[in-house]
Amino acid sequence: MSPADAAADARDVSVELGPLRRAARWTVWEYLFWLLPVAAYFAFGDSLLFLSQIAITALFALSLDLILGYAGIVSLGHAAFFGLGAYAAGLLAKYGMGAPLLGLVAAAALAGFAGFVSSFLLLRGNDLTRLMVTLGVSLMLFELANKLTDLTGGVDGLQGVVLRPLLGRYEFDLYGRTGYIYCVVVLFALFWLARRLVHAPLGLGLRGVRQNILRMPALGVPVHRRLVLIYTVGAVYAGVAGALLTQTNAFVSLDVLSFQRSAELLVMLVLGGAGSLYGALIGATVFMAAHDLLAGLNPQYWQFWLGLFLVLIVLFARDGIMGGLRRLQAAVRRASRGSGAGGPREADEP
Amino acid sequence: MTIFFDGIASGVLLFLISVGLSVTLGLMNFINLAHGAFAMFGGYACVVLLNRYGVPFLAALPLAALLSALLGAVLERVLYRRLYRASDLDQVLFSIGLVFMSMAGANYFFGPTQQPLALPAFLQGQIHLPGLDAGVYRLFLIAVGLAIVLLLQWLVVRTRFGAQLRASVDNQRMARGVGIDVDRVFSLTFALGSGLAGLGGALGVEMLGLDPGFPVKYIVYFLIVVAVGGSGSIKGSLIAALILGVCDVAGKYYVPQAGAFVIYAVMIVMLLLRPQGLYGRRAAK
Amino acid sequence: ADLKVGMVLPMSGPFAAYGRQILDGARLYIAQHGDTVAGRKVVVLVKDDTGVAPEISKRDAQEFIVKDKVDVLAGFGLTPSAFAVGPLSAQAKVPMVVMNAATSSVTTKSPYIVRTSMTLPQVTAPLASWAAKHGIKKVFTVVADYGPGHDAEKQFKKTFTEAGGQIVGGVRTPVKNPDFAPFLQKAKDAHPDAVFLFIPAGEQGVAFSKGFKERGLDQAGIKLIATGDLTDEDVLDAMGDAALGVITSFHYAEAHKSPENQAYVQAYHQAYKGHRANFMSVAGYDGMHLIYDVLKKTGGSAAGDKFIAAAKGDAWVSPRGPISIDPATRDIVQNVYIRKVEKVDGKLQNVEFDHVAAFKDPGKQGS
Amino acid sequence: MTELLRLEGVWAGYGSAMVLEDIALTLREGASLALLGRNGMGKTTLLATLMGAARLRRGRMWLRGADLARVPPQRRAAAGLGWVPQERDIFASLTVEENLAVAARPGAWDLAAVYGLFPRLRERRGNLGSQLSGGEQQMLAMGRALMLNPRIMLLDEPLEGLAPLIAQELLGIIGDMVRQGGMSVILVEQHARQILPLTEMALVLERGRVVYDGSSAALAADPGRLDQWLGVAARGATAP
Amino acid sequence: MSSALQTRGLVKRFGGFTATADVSLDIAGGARHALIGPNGAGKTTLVNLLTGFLAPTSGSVLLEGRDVTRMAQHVRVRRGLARTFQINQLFPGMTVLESVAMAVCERRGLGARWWRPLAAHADALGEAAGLLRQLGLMDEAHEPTAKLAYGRQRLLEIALALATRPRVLLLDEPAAGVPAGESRELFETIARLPREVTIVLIEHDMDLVFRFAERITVLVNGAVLAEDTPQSIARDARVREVYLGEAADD
Ligand SMILES: Nc1ncnc2c1ncn2[C@@H]1O[C@H](COP(=O)(O)OP(=O)(O)OP(=O)(O)O)[C@@H](O)[C@H]1O
Ligand SMILES: Nc1ncnc2c1ncn2[C@@H]1O[C@H](COP(=O)(O)OP(=O)(O)OP(=O)(O)O)[C@@H](O)[C@H]1O
Ligand SMILES: [Mg+2]
Ligand SMILES: [Mg+2]
Repeated sequence: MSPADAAADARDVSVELGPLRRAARWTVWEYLFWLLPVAAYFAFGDSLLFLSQIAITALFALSLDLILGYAGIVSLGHAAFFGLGAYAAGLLAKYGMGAPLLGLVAAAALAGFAGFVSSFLLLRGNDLTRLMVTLGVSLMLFELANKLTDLTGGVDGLQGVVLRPLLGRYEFDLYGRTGYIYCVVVLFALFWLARRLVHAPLGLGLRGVRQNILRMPALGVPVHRRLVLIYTVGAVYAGVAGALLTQTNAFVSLDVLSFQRSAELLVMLVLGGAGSLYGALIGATVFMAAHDLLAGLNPQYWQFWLGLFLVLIVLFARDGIMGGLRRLQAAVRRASRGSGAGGPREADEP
Repeated sequence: MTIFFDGIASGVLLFLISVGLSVTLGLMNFINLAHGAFAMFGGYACVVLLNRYGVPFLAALPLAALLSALLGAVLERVLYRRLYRASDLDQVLFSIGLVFMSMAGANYFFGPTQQPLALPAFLQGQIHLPGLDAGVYRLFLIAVGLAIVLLLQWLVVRTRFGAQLRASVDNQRMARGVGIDVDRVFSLTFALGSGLAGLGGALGVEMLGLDPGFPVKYIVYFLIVVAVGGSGSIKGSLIAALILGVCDVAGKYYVPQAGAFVIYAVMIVMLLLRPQGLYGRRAAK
Repeated sequence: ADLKVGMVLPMSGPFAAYGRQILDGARLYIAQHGDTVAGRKVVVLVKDDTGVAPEISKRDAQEFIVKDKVDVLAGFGLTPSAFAVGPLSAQAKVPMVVMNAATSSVTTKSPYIVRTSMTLPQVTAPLASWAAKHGIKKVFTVVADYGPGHDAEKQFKKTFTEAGGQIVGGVRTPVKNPDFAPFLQKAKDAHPDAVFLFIPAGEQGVAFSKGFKERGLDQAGIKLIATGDLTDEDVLDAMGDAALGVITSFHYAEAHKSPENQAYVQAYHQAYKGHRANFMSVAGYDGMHLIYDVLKKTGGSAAGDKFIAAAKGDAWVSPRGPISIDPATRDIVQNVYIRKVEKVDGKLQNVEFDHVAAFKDPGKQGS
Repeated sequence: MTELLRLEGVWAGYGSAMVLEDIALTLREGASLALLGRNGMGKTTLLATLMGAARLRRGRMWLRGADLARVPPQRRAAAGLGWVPQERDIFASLTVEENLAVAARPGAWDLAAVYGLFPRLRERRGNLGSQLSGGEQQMLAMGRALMLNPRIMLLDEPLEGLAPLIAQELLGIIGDMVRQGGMSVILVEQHARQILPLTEMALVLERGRVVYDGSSAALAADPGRLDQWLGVAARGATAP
Repeated sequence: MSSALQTRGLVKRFGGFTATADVSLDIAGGARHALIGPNGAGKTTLVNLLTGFLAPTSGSVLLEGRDVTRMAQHVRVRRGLARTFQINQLFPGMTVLESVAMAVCERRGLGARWWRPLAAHADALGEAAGLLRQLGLMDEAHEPTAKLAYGRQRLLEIALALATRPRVLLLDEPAAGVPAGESRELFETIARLPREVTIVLIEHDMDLVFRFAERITVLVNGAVLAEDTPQSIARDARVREVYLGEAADD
């Protein structure tokens, strides 16, 4: 026992834990939220391929949220892991190992390994530096995949991806029913894990890293190890998302590694609001839906309207949609209580 | 020797199209990913002036810069100003939104195709010296680049305006407290950054082409230069651009198989060696 | 019921010009020939796939099939889109008219695919033969470092060396490339008779040909030869006088001399002010022509098997010259022309001076 | 003597939160005021309101007869206010010398005079603001305000973090400024006993309201009230 | 008693400027040691060198007899060396309890646990709550740090350091910005720490220093000018000349 133990012996187990417990508990809103994909299955049965792509992108955004929203690592190259996962699953399926779950595991392993290795490049430097290093890594990977045409098919894409039925039983059908259910189940499972993670001490420590990375070592936190860990986890998630895309499309194209994909992902996450998990899901959904809707209405100039939408969001709802919702919620609560406190709880510093 | 010269010219071109960002991102700390949109605006302004109004090239360049600066000043007044205090991520989202709008706008007004640009005869061709074939336009770029560096270096480092700008970025409230007109300083600086972007865009049309995809096509290069040079350092940007240009050109000439990798590899290595950039004086926010 | 044609095209992003041109061509055909064929009203639906984003192409096509219940899929600006949608067409037995996507193997991805554009080997091989025959002994190749570039390089080398020519060197240039100086210098230092070029049309083509002149390669007696997409009428004006003298091989030129083309070009210019007719627009035009032909033959049915059976062997005179659909491969058979960029009435044009008639895609002979 | 600064019925705060309520005060040309109160009572907020950095909700302020509320924040320095904020707010990416010169206005206080007062700053003149020790930052904040050659110095706990020797010197300087009457001073301090002897007037804030407005000497002589408002009596005679 | 913290010939240069000039210190276990000196003398720099926040140009640091010069900050913390910062280094978006619980979890080796929610780690939370009670921060346990008044934030700064259960604690001007009344309470809390805990204090308020310290080191221009008992330091003419002035007159 260290000498200072005596000081802490004035333990007080009776501290009020209500707020902490509440933060970790599932709320009604969350249950309702997860009913949406179920409802969508019945409401939009004609667009299931699109819906599964939303689910995949949401998972991808979730993976970025883990590293950006919780650990504060800005990345403009997250597509690297997405792409690795996509190719891993695609190549396996091309060479006869088309069992979907096997593809997921392989993609997770490969992307995770790459994330682990590249995370060591990110330990020093400021945001801009990290942005550029992640970007550089992913661009080099892109060029590599582009050059290795024999392996990857280059810009023409990887063909001959043949998938076995899911669990040996469910074929991927033209309507995309199997694919959709598959994607949503994987998304939910991984979300659930991520949710546990961020409410556990690890998640708390990561928020600490994001808010004040200088102070953390002085509390005995091995910051580097934490960054490596979460970056690897993020890469695994991204890899799984990539594999899902391959499996629902039966095709891999070079653009899984593209800069545009990374950049768009960042936009989606920021749009939804970083650091709340749900922001990632909402951001991906809203962005893709808006994109699809606008492109449908105005195939040539939809970009203008999408851009306008983003600009307006920033002008009128800081911290993305989740930030806006939180402020709305706080306002409603204040109004209903007459007055009083209750600002946004997770108001991390800018 | 010719390769070295080409590398320098290529570096100066990189510098010219990025220096505006070095001002808005580096000095003002605004993550202005819409930099390329201002550059594109300058490019279109130059092309329109040349082709539609027959303005001579040497006059069209400063005019394009001026128009871009005006556009920058207006947008600063109505939009950017509200976002100085927003988080980095909000600034990213906002400026990407502007990029989308500008791309669609350019598509609407000018169509999706490349814009033609004919240089005046005296800027075409090569000068042949012993051991060196120097493109005239490349020489011209180098001259303009040097002029800009000297001008900016003087403005930012030697004048009180530069100090006032940095003070305003560091702490707006206090800058007002000591009597600095922060709004004016920001407007002027943003206009300067936009003007430089416009000038870079106009100068770049000849070598980079011009179509509505311009703002995203070269965004990576802008960012590389600023990151490697160090936020807020004009000198750093120039040196970074030169190193990148020379490495890129030499790499492509001598090891063409690795052509695409050279610039990224150089960037990553330099950033690992100097995480704050060559002349980085502080973390970007 | 209406005949729904679902077109998947890049309407935004870097390839937006392609999408617009293909669509313009297709719409021009409908405008000229009435919007009813075999008793069915033709309705064109368009979805934007933003360029190289096969998952979007696939989802667009899937929604066309299951939601809009289209009869025919059409468009496809880029190869990956066509590849991604191919299996869908096979699974749903929906005919798919490819109006650009130029990689040779596209038509093998579904038995219901038919192509009205061209293939890359198809326009590359004739250039190599022509060069070998016309005093060009040594060639330096410059191709973009990606699949199509590799294919073009391979095809050119093969045909050219078989015809007795010699490749004195070559480089593959990065797909994103702001400066061609080192490659041009390398080409110049190799002292070839000609440089064979294959890079994405657009700013790269413009930059390359400008650099070619600036660096004095033309004065050194080096010719620039390329596939015709380099001097596509759509970018030709942006290239300016730097393009003069470039020799290309291609299946269509705005300046092609035939009554069909004259009528076509005139109608096109009238319908779309300020735009030039090019190979993209013709592919869309001919694609629509094929659909009309087939429906007349089948009496209004667009069922996959019937459609393809009727399409096989279909032949007509297009603005580009006589063309037909190869019954074996469902690919297009057409004349390939050798052209040179010249000024005609103050406008840059690809002027044809030689051709190979009824040329089939050599890419499929090998496989 | 002429009136320099007058506040009437001032209510102010941040955003929608009100911190100051109904403040009134008058300051003659050349006079000095001790602004006292416990933590969080609104001292800093009052200075911030004068500088335009907090929101004036109600009431009026005049500086030499001119309506201060109409002067935008960036003009208040020119109007004669020199501010040494509590958190120092040094410009981190400017060197010491640039910090001093960036907004200097002509007058008795120039670089040489400030360096004379704080020789330490001369030694560190090339350092960036972010590379200064805590105390050096405090000196720099003071020097920067002096370089504006203001009519009123607003000093928010200027002695905090200064070594005792420097603190004594600075107190001396402030005393001189007050005595010579060239510059007026509003001085916020935790250590009331140190500054009451230097100032003529004192103002005590409690929960954003004025609870004492009168002569410093009278307040210093009233340990009971000092203890009640400021909790300083217990410090006894050991105060430095 | 054996020494808790030692330095040997410690030097730190920033470019051409020497902030720490050949400092050799020996601080005994359980000491109540104060570090004083003029502004810019290098006190904060010395703390930064001791904790590994800065790497020395030359020289070494020994913690309880073992050379830790090359050790990362967090390893030193795990070996019992903690500090507070002159300028608050807190987590503005976290509540007070969360901040302290985070530090406690880390010390208990729970920092990488990712399965059970924080609320389920009752022991750690209990300990964190104990610390808050000890520093009188219990009422604000669930307040976000950003909303705390400055003085309260200084207390949290200390609570975080205590959460690592240090055997050596370095306090850099803990009372700066804390009003007179509260700073006294603060020092009483510090004084109540177990005797075995070695405490090194930097402070410009001589009143507090002389009341608290048993030994004092005076730094000037990066070098040690004197080290002695408070009484002798107060009488030392050199110290009076460069630092104290009349402040030591009692
Ligand atoms: N930026 C701010 N936003 C909202 N409230 C604030 C802000 N700054 C201060 N306050 C609140 O205003 C009140 C007065 O604060 P002020 O800083 O004026 O006190 P003070 O008397 O200067 O205290 P101290 O002695 O600690 O410096 C406090 O309750 C504080 O919480
Ligand atoms: N990064 C740096 N670069 C250059 N000089 C520095 C740097 N950091 C500190 N200094 C200088 O080192 C000297 C020592 O600073 P330090 O913060 O240790 O002083 P201190 O004794 O804590 O003073 P104070 O009592 O004012 O807090 C100062 O003069 C400071 O200007
Ligand atoms: Mg205050
Ligand atoms: Mg210090």
